[in-house]
Amino acid sequence: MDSTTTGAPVLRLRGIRKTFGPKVAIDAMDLEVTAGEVHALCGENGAGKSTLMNILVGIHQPDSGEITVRGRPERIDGPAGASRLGIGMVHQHFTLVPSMTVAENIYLGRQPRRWGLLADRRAMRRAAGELLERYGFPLDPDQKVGELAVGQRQRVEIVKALAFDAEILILDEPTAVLTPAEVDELMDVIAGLRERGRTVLFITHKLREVKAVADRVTVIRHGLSVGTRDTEGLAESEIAGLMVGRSVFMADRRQTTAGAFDGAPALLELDAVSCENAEGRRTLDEVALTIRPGEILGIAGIEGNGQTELAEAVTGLRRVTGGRVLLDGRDLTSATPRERREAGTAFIPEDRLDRGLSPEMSVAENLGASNYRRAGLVRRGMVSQSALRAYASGRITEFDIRGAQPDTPVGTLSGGNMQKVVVARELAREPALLVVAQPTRGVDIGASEFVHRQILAAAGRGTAVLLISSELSEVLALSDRIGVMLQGRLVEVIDTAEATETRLGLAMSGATGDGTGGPGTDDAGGTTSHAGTGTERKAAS
Amino acid sequence: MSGFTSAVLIQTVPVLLAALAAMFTQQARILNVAVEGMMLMAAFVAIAVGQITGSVGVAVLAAVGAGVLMSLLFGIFTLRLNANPLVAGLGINLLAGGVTVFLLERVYENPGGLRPDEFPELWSVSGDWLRAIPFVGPALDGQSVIVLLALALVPLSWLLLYRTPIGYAMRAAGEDEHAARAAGISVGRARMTAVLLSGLLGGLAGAQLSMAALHFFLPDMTSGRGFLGLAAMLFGGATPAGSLGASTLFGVAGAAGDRLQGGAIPNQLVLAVPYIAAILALTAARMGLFRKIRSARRSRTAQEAADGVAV
Amino acid sequence: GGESGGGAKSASDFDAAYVMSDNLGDKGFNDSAAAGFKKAEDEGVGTKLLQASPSDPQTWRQNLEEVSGSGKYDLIFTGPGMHDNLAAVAPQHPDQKYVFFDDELDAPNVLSVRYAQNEGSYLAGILAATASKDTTSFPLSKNTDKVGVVAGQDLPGIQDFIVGFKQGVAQVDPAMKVQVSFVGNFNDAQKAYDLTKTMYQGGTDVVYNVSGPAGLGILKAAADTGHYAIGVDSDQNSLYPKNVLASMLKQIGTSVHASINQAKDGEIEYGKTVIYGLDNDGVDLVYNDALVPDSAKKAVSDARTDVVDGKVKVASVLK
Amino acid sequence: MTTTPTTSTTGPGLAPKPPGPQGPAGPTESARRIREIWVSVRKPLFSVALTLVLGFGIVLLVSDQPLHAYEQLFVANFSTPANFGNLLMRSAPLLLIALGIVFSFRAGVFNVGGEGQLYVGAVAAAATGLALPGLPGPLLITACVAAGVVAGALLAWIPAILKVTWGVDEVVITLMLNFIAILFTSYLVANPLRDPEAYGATSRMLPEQSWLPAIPGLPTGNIGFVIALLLVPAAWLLLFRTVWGADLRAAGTNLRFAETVGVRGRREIILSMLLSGALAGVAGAVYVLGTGHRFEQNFSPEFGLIALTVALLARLHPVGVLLTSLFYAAMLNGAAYMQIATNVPRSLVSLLTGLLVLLMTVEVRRRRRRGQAKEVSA
Ligand SMILES: Nc1ncnc2c1ncn2[C@@H]1O[C@H](COP(=O)(O)OP(=O)(O)OP(=O)(O)O)[C@@H](O)[C@H]1O
Ligand SMILES: Nc1ncnc2c1ncn2[C@@H]1O[C@H](COP(=O)(O)OP(=O)(O)OP(=O)(O)O)[C@@H](O)[C@H]1O
Ligand SMILES: [Mg+2]
Ligand SMILES: [Mg+2]
Repeated sequence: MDSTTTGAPVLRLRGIRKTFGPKVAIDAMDLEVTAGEVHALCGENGAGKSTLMNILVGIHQPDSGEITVRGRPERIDGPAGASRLGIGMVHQHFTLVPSMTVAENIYLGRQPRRWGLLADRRAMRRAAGELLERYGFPLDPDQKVGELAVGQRQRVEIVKALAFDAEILILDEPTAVLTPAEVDELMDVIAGLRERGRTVLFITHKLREVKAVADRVTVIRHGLSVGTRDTEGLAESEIAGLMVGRSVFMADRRQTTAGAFDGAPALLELDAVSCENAEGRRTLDEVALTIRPGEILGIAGIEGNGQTELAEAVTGLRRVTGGRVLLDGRDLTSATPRERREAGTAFIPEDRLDRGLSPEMSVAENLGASNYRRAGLVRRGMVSQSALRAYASGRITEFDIRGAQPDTPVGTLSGGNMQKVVVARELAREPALLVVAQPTRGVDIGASEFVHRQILAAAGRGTAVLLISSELSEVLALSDRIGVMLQGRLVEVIDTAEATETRLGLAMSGATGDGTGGPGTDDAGGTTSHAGTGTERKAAS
Repeated sequence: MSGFTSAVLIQTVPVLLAALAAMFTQQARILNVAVEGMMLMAAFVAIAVGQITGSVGVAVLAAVGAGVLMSLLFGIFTLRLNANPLVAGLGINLLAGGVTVFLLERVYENPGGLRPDEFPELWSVSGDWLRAIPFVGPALDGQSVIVLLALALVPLSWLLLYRTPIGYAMRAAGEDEHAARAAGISVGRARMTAVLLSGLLGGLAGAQLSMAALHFFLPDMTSGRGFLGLAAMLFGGATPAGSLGASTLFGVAGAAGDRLQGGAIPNQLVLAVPYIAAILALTAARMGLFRKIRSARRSRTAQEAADGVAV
Repeated sequence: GGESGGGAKSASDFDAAYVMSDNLGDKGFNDSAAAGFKKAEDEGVGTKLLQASPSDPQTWRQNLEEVSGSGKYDLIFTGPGMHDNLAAVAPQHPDQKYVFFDDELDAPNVLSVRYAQNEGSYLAGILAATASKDTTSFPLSKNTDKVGVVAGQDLPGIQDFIVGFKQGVAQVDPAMKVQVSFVGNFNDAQKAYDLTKTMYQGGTDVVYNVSGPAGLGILKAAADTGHYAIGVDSDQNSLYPKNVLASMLKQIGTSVHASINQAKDGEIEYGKTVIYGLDNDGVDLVYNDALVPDSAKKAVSDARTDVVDGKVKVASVLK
Repeated sequence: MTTTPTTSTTGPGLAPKPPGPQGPAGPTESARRIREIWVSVRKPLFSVALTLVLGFGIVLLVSDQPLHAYEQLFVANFSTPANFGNLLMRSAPLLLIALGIVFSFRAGVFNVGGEGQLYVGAVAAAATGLALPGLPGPLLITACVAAGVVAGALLAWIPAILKVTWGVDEVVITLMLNFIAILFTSYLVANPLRDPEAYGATSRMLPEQSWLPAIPGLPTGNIGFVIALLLVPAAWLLLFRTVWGADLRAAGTNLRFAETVGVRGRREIILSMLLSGALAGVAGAVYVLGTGHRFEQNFSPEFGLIALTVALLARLHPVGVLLTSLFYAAMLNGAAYMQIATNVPRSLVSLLTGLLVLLMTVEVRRRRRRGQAKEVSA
């Protein structure tokens, strides 16, 4: 199997069409994948990438079209069928059961049996251990998946997909939730798979990754393939152009001179703010920072180092156990989220389906939430429906929210367009302080660009911005200053001009190169950042 | 003492079976309020069939079959027709009440109940080995097979749930539908299996109720035991051992309540004891769980549970 | 039940309707009444029995209004729980005649019929206490000086049974204890069974069933544990012939049949109340002859004579 | 739709802009509304039709006059003013409880405790009426209704506070509280409130000035129904046209979202439950003041349970609740007329009700599927 000659299509799709009710998700899709290649799929949010891959593993059935696997036309009626054909998939949203162990997850739905009835757990554990070892993943087969970090979970997903000798592995946006170091490791894993003769189909919004690992790339737009190219010698801008049908502005570095905000009064000031979880462990440890009007403070860091807590502490969604939060000199430490919003805070949360939106409610109501009075939609105590609809239509046009009518339930929009709804709602508040977490996670380049522009524009109007992102390029592109979070502490704050990816990367990992950080990281962090933290501490006190 | 233990046991078993019934569906993420109706239907069929055939075995099988049939109906409505499980379950209960009285009225021309003059005795189990079991042994002696079966079903359902592929499938379908589907599990089938299992157990509960001691059927004779089972299951964290513990607690509350009767406390309040116990127990369990969740690493499902969005 | 299917009035020369606040099949009040109607029907009377959910007063009212307004019935019977409804409806139909069971209403077109369940229960108490003491004639007794009542719900009508029973027990032995438990409803036979078993385990010799349908559980518990019980409402002696000593009956069917015949003959005095008690066989204790020896019967019949003669007044919770 | 580069770098203004290309215009707007309503009612209508057909099949089996029976089921309700009044009185408690349920369900709280809240509302109204016999009518009625409101709301507050504080499942708590409330009220009516003159378990009769006046022309209908009717538009406005309603629905669909945009989710959940319990309490008070004139131990044929299905069949919409509760009331009362006029047994009605409840729910979730609807059982 491994020695399939290159050039022979292992997988061929012809005229695949898939509709959801009136919505055409995939129009007439053609795709050819050569055995042994790493094939990237790119396209805007909602272009139909995930849907297409779900068809390949039998989760969806196409309305029409033909799938050929190794030259034979096939009907794939479910993940089990796909697995029989040697197709495995790692989904965009993890498909692991947190309460089950790594081994149990890998063999979920296809456990080896004992006495015909019981699942043979010993065999599962042993086989899982062997698999993990074969792919070089240092994981304990008996550990509960719920206890694993995101990157580790993804490995479980990959092993799960490969467990039954999947020849074709589909990865749907595997890097969206990974840290830079984890992304690099994943790229190595993919390269390793290619060496083992596997075919990899790989969806990503990050063109750098396409260049780094893919042999060929197919771009999808509006459910149609707009072309397949060799990545060799292909410019990122060319892929971007294919994707959105125009050239895109790629935010580079923000052109502010160092020290431009020196001396300006702070809008947001955190004074040794701490949070604890119920076990008493500090998830946020005496964080001190200031942001001035018009300034963008970027926070880089590996996920789980207190960024979420920081955002929630500032927005009042998490109780702080120590320190003070000051907005424009006002002590808001014990203010509720509502009071903070009234005081001028806006928040674009990291997970739009979790905190950002109410999927079942309409676009208009999601846009209107918390803005009704502000936007003058309340007449005589009642929300004027015509005004609300007009308001929503205005935002939809202005923010180019695709596929949305005021009455459309937000949950049916694609990820990028959902994100635009959140951004539109929060910016409509003309906030004094904007807290943004992972603003472009899973968002296509066109939409990312748009969101970036909006953030810059808000700062241009004098909004102080706290930008949290695990995407170093994003932080570097937008921030005036950059702080790094490590184990709940803000270990370094430097001007963007002085920042490089390497320097930030080192600070993020505690300079030991060990992603999870070790006990010795404090000192190491100190050595790279004493200057930055020093000034910041001074500014804060 | 043995009298009390045996009273507790008798009161525990129907609730335990109902709890186990609701547990399977709960693991597959369906709140099963229909256990009450399944029990009622089974209780009726047990007597009706026992009267005709004179055979205990056939009667029990028929009762279980009736429970399964009701659960199938519940499953079709909730899983195939997307009915809200809460309302569909209450609808099943209404239907069971309606059908039993309707049949009593049309077939037996006695809407008040069905009491055959002759009814076969449900097999009971006794023996020295049984009495030798510490604490519960003497109380177990002479109990119906269903009582022993119910107790045996606690480890058996644990085995089914945590050690068999179908158990894995049900739990996965309940915990993360997408994950289950991606693993090639037919979520619909897994859930349906859970629902049918609950019908089986609900059927046993009904058979125990009408066949073990009474040998007759009365309309509404389940009197909320299915709901108590549901509460016990939730209190027990939807696990077999937890369900056993919680059902036993309710059994103790019930038996103790019976002994409080005739005392200074008004009888209506004594009768409320198991329900009050259920509320207190559930709250206490959640308070404990809540603390655990808050201290657990922040995962999304846990957070949802803490926020009371999910059960 | 006997239903004449809404036929026109001409189908029979006398038509009677019974508006219930419960269903048939209670093996008690309604079934007993239904037996009376059946007997009348066999004699050519048109009858219509209207059941209703016991927890739906609005339907009771609706049914009463509907049959009263239809003008089809020569006599309308109604019973427990209907006081307010009848009080509202009867004056609106002054030409319509009513018989009101088990309660009282002062209206010119209503005959009220009451049953002295306290008197019947008094006899049950005498028997229970006698059986408890006399262990030779009643070998299942242990002379524990304890008897009990397992009742359905805590309702005035049910309390009337209980006070009568207690008085009967006290008549035999003032020191004897009477334990009372409530099932909470009239359907949960298993609960009745459990409560009764608990009582027997606590040393009670005889339990009196005041639980309606659920009372079958009481009798079953007596049979399963080898104790005595006293039945109620219908003759339950044959259900468990080794354990049921007697049954306390309210002869509702008899009174229904009698009322219909009196009405046909124009002999009813509306606006009055008739009390069916021990003196006119409206309530009675029927023995299980295999279990109750003549000595015990004698004690009971002496007590009955005292009540009929007015020497003993049985207390009642009802006015 | 071609993609156009977004050039706007200026901040979005707050004033509503004139409607864009897809903005609604006059006639299309009303057409859209009509279509919307049709879409929302056609599935419930289908369920009703299906139930009626199935029910007819059963009546066909058991009755020799199936047509007459079915005619009675519906026509008799409208044949006399008295019958029509009965119909309204039957629907009043359903309507009130179901309106309350709409609020709690919209806020994401599955209040199954309507029955218990109804009972405590009724008993509180009765107790108040008996305690203050000297008050003039309007004042006494107000006091009784207020007592019902408070009692119902208090009972609903228990599961609400348990839910927001510890995430205790409200379904089971409200179910258990139903049993407790009914036992508690039966204690009251057997002891302090008992009418020693009465043969049944009822409270003493309330003073006559507390009885709700009849609707003119409908001797059997009282203004209790009018109260309920007026609450329909009020509930609709509150739910769909006020910011509070939007907040409540936000909390019901995604609590974490609600919290994030500054909705006081916990507060809205508690408020919705208080409102829900209060409305069930009003239903109890209306029953006592309007129909029973005293508290009767078993006065409810599971109004709380039926109201639950009314609310869900109505897709948690107040207008739908009005129509649906009238429909159910017609079914329930019609069944009684059917029994009087034909030989169809009463038990058929409970059978049909069960069937109806089941069939009705089939459509309920359809709409919840859009978006990542959280399941009831989740
Ligand atoms: N189950 C569904 N029901 C209705 N519409 C759906 C469903 N699944 C996907 N869609 C729609 O189909 C279109 C394609 O979605 P898909 O998830 O394939 O996009 P994608 O290319 O993977 O986007 P992204 O980059 O955001 O992941 C979108 O418009 C989406 O809203
Ligand atoms: N079941 C119904 N019965 C009668 N009218 C209804 C019903 N459902 C909706 N309508 C009408 O349709 C219109 C649209 O409903 P509205 O947008 O107010 O609520 P909805 O769409 O039901 O709620 P949601 O916010 O959950 O989508 C309303 O004006 C209402 O009058
Ligand atoms: Mg996708
Ligand atoms: Mg996406």
